[in-house]
Amino acid sequence: MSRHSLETKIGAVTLRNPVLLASGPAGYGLEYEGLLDLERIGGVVTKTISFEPREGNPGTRLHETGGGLLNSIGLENVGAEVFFSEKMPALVDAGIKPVVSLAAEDWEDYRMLLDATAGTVGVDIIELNLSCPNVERGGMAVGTNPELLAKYVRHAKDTLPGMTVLAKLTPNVGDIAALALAAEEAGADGITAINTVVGMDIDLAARRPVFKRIRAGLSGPAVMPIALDAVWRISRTVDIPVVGVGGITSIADAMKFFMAGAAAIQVGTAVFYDPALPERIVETLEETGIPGPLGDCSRMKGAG
Amino acid sequence: MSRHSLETKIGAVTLRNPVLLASGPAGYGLEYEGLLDLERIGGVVTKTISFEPREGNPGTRLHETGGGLLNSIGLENVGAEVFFSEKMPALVDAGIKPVVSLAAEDWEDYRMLLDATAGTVGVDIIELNLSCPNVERGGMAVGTNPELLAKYVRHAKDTLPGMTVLAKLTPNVGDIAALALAAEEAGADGITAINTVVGMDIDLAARRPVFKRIRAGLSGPAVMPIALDAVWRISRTVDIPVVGVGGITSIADAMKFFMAGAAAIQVGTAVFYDPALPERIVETLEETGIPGPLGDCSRMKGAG
Amino acid sequence: MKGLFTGRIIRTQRLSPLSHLIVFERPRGFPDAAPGQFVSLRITSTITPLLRRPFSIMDLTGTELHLLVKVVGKGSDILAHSPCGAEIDIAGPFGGTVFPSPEKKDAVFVAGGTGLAPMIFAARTWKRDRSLGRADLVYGAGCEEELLVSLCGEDFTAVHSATIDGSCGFEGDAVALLEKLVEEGKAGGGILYSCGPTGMVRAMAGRAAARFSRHLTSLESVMACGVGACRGCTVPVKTDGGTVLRTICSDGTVFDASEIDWERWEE
Amino acid sequence: MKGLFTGRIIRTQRLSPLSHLIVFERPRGFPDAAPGQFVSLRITSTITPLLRRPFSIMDLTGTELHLLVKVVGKGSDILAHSPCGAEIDIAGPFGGTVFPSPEKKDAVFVAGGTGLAPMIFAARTWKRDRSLGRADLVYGAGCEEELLVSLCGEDFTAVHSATIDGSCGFEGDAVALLEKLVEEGKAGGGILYSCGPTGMVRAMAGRAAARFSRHLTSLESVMACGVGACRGCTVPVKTDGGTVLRTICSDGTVFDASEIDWERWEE
Ligand SMILES: Cc1cc2nc3c(=O)[nH]c(=O)nc-3n(C[C@H](O)[C@H](O)[C@H](O)COP(=O)(O)OP(=O)(O)OC[C@H]3O[C@@H](n4cnc5c(N)ncnc54)[C@H](O)[C@@H]3O)c2cc1C
Ligand SMILES: Cc1cc2nc3c(=O)[nH]c(=O)nc-3n(C[C@H](O)[C@H](O)[C@H](O)COP(=O)(O)OP(=O)(O)OC[C@H]3O[C@@H](n4cnc5c(N)ncnc54)[C@H](O)[C@@H]3O)c2cc1C
Ligand SMILES: Cc1cc2nc3c(=O)[nH]c(=O)nc-3n(C[C@H](O)[C@H](O)[C@H](O)COP(=O)(O)O)c2cc1C
Ligand SMILES: Cc1cc2nc3c(=O)[nH]c(=O)nc-3n(C[C@H](O)[C@H](O)[C@H](O)COP(=O)(O)O)c2cc1C
Ligand code: FES
Ligand code: FES
Repeated sequence: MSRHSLETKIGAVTLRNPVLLASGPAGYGLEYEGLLDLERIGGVVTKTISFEPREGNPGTRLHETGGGLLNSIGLENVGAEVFFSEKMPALVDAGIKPVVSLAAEDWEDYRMLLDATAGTVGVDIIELNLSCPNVERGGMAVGTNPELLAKYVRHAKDTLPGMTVLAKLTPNVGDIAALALAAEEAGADGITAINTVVGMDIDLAARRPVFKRIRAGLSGPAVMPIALDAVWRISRTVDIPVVGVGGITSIADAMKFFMAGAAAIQVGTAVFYDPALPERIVETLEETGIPGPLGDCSRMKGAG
Repeated sequence: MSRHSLETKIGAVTLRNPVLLASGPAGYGLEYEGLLDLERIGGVVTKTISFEPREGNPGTRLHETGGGLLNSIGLENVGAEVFFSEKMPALVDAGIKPVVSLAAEDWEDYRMLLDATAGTVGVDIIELNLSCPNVERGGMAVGTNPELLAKYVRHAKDTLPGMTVLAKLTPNVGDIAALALAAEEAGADGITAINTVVGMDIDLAARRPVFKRIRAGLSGPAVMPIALDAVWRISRTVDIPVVGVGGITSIADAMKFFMAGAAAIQVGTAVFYDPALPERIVETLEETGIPGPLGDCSRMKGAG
Repeated sequence: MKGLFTGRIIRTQRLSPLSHLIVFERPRGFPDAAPGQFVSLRITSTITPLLRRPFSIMDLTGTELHLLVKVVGKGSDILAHSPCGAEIDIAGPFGGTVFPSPEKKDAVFVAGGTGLAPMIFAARTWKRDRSLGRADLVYGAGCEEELLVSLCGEDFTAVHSATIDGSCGFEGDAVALLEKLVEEGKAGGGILYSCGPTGMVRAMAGRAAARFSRHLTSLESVMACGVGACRGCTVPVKTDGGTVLRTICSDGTVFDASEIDWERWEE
Repeated sequence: MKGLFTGRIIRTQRLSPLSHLIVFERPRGFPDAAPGQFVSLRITSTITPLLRRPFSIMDLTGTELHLLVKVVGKGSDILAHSPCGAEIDIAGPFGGTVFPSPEKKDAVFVAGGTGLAPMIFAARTWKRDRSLGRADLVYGAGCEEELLVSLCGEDFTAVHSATIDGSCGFEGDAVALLEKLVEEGKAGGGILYSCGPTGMVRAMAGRAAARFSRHLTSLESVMACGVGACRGCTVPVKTDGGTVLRTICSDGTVFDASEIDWERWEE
């Protein structure tokens, strides 16, 4: 039987297929050796790096909720230098396509990080994690403000000519499609949606919040309807490709994201419990082809 | 053993206990006869009514997701006249405390609805459902705009002197605490949080969104961390009581809401599968008392 | 009056690759029920599945409650494979309208798939109280394997079977077979009782049913509360002025098919 | 090299009201493992529990994989009550550091609760390769019922038991008992091996352990990936410059207790 080609173009980059590991759960890619065949998937969005190494958050970092996972890792990462000199080359050597995820605490940090990225051979696609708290904005995420978001995206496009830039959005806003539009207008080559949803939990016995930082990020099956809605709306608002992520737990879930309008998908939390899922999705896509997006069933209206 | 008194004061009203049924799942209250002892609970927030009767949305109205339920009922209701002349008196006769939930499509509707409410004996507490799409706002919910929300709350307080007014907020905003503050400043006696989270799902076989209106409202265990976070933040922002709702599925969940700062709680989706839960929560509270709110563990910071 | 009960499984039988007979001990205090009523089961105490699952009562004796369960997803799968002795949370009986017994004793039943369950309950109930004479069952399933003839052999005077793939009996669905029987003068008059996929009932309502005095059908829908509170299972019913929405769970499950506004009913 | 396997349960034994021995057929191709390593089980294919659950390897023979499972929540409950024949998704073996065998053959093991499992694996492994001489187990549990003496009777030269409620053996926890033994000159020197609740290891690290040449401990934490990718299970480890975060799942599970920055480790 003839197998479908799954090559997927985003900006100037062609991925061998549209199935990626999401930033964070994917680590620096090689940790899953033996559990998942990384050469079979379209690429790995590496753990978000900042310019300097970061320790992340103290206290409990993971906590399961009904159908979901709260995490408060807090962007622990090795920093740009170690990442570009050690982690990335190892990934590339192993035949894996890295999508480099970047974040910054403030503008100065951001500029240095982009400069470090500019100097690195082999990086042709980055994902800007615009969901992390920003110092200048009093801890608010860059991704909640259209002007700031546009400024960040534009600077990446200016500093890194030819680089394919994905803007990863947070769902913790009133209208995620408006932010996607701001990113597109600022020159983003694609939108990744969604990052985690803000949530919290309480440790009953200890009578305190589970997390030191109190609020954490919700992922997994619980957020899948929220992510699918975001992808649906964004893909009807912008013309650039949308990369769908949030709660994908089965092949069926992946298909739904393509139908909602995603050009590619990422698997995050599910990799923890079902590391073979990304490969199974690729195999199914090879047999069936990538499902086309649904038509515009009706004008968008509010929910009841 | 001595039983704790659970009397709970909200505005000018004293509830026999702080455990309510949430608007929507509760219907008009009496439908659950035989399944749950309504006299044991603090009250029933009746299905949101509008001035005129409404048919609600066409097509599929319910759909299960991972740990959650999407609904697109679309505010089907009998209208103010039938509600106040038939449904409410029946509830009161059965010894049940009604909290009357109100919503309007536009300002004119809203004024008529409040006038109809003003003329009714026996209503001393209402919940304004500010989460439904509003015609004047191009389908956006009143509850997403602080000025509009304040205008609605203020008008209710002006039209209904002495009435206890709860403002029920939607989580589909960037900062729900800011909206709670707007409601408090406009005179609300309490805040109910949260209404459903916007989400969607796709019917793979039919290749179309599950719901005619595409977007629907997510409830159940999946949204519990989101609701708990909202209650935590709102109760640290306003001085009026907060009524917590969203994903309460167990006695432990209910306790967490009180610890997060809720003065009362509502059970929605869980009533469908575990109608005895509200009573069990009341029984436990009678034995243990209502858990006090947690201290301000630390300053609020963004999630990682 | 409806209530919450715990039912213990005392017998199970695999009837086909997908269909299972599950027999519960009738819970103490479980009320009497009539054909067209259903129970709603909380299949696990975890959140998968989250909602209760509705199943028609296939039989209710002094000591037993019978359900016919077809595996179509997670909930039905867990239920169908629950071991004897398992205790399951059962709410019910739900349903505000039921099938009335036939006026002139003879009746034609049309069942598609697990729509068989309420038809069996009707036939058994009315045989017990002697209100049923000749009982013809027109029964369709996807293929021979899913045709549960062993289950209904004794309850009907004649079973007319149809399979979509033609592997057994008439090739086609129950509606086409009913039409054939009507054309051949082998069925018609009296009340037509039906239960099955909405598509089947819809097709029948417009055509074959015209040859019967009434067509009463037990409808299905995704449900949450089961008691008329959530308005999740509505169906448009014609009235003088236009249409009103009725709930399948509490205004039904039994409706006069001619009163349903099929055009406005989009599932 | 770690991998994904399917394990079939071939034997289970209820050891106490809460603790169960679960024996899997060693999956084909399952790699050899060493004391301190663990496996991570996907207990159901539903979303409750969502994440895999980590369990220390208690024994791994040519044909069997033994786990000690204490019921503390949904996942352990389902696992502990899975029937023989059940097939469960097992990932592993995980863990980048393991317990080295004792330098001078004699060893003292301290176990709290299910921390017993890796201690048993160590004792059995080293007995098999003759690297273990006298083996003292200091073992604490909440009450007599949860003291699994039947399980470990043969693996150690002596078992010194403690129960919090004093229902059996020493009244107090394993740390207090260890201190008593040390004071009495009945334990000390060589490597101290431990596994148990973090509170226990923490208490021990500061006190009794000082009388041993090293204190190696297998740590626990909530985990997601199990392979060092998610950074969810970190522990601060002292270095020259200050502290670095190490993952328990892949930089551990075994750490030198003196290198852990206990003050900075807030769970
Ligand atoms: C009044 C009534 C009587 C019924 N009687 C029987 C019966 O006697 N025997 C029988 O096998 N089935 C019967 N059903 C259908 C049965 O309820 C569904 O097959 C079951 O709920 C599916 O659950 P699941 O978890 O296995 O499937 P899911 O994985 O949830 O879904 C599989 C399919 O079932 C549909 N479905 C899901 N939830 C419901 C629900 N709450 N109500 C109806 N459909 C649903 C979905 O739309 C989907 O198409 C009846 C349904 C109703 C409303
Ligand atoms: C390396 C390692 C080895 C372990 N070895 C054993 C063993 O041999 N025998 C044994 O019975 N237990 C062992 N545990 C603990 C075991 O993993 C937990 O008891 C189990 O995951 C609880 O799952 P649950 O669904 O039953 O409980 P939950 O309902 O999820 O939670 C109950 C308690 O367990 C804790 N817990 C939840 N998830 C995890 C997790 N992924 N890791 C650790 N703790 C968690 C929670 O914080 C909570 O306090 C080990 C843990 C680790 C990290
Ligand atoms: C433990 C964990 C760590 C994460 N770290 C990052 C990160 O560093 N950068 C980022 O952009 N997203 C991060 N995410 C978010 C995921 O990439 C993804 O957007 C989100 O989890 C939703 O997808 P999922 O439900 O498939 O996990 C993290 C998620 C988890 C669970
Ligand atoms: C079927 C259904 C109908 C609902 N209808 C209303 C409504 O009419 N008015 C309202 O304010 N909230 C409505 N809600 C929202 C609930 O009151 C509640 O805010 C939300 O479901 C979260 O709580 P839960 O997770 O406990 O259900 C509805 C929820 C469901 C599931
Ligand atoms: S299922 Fe709730 S009204 Fe019918
Ligand atoms: S569990 Fe993911 S790093 Fe240890």
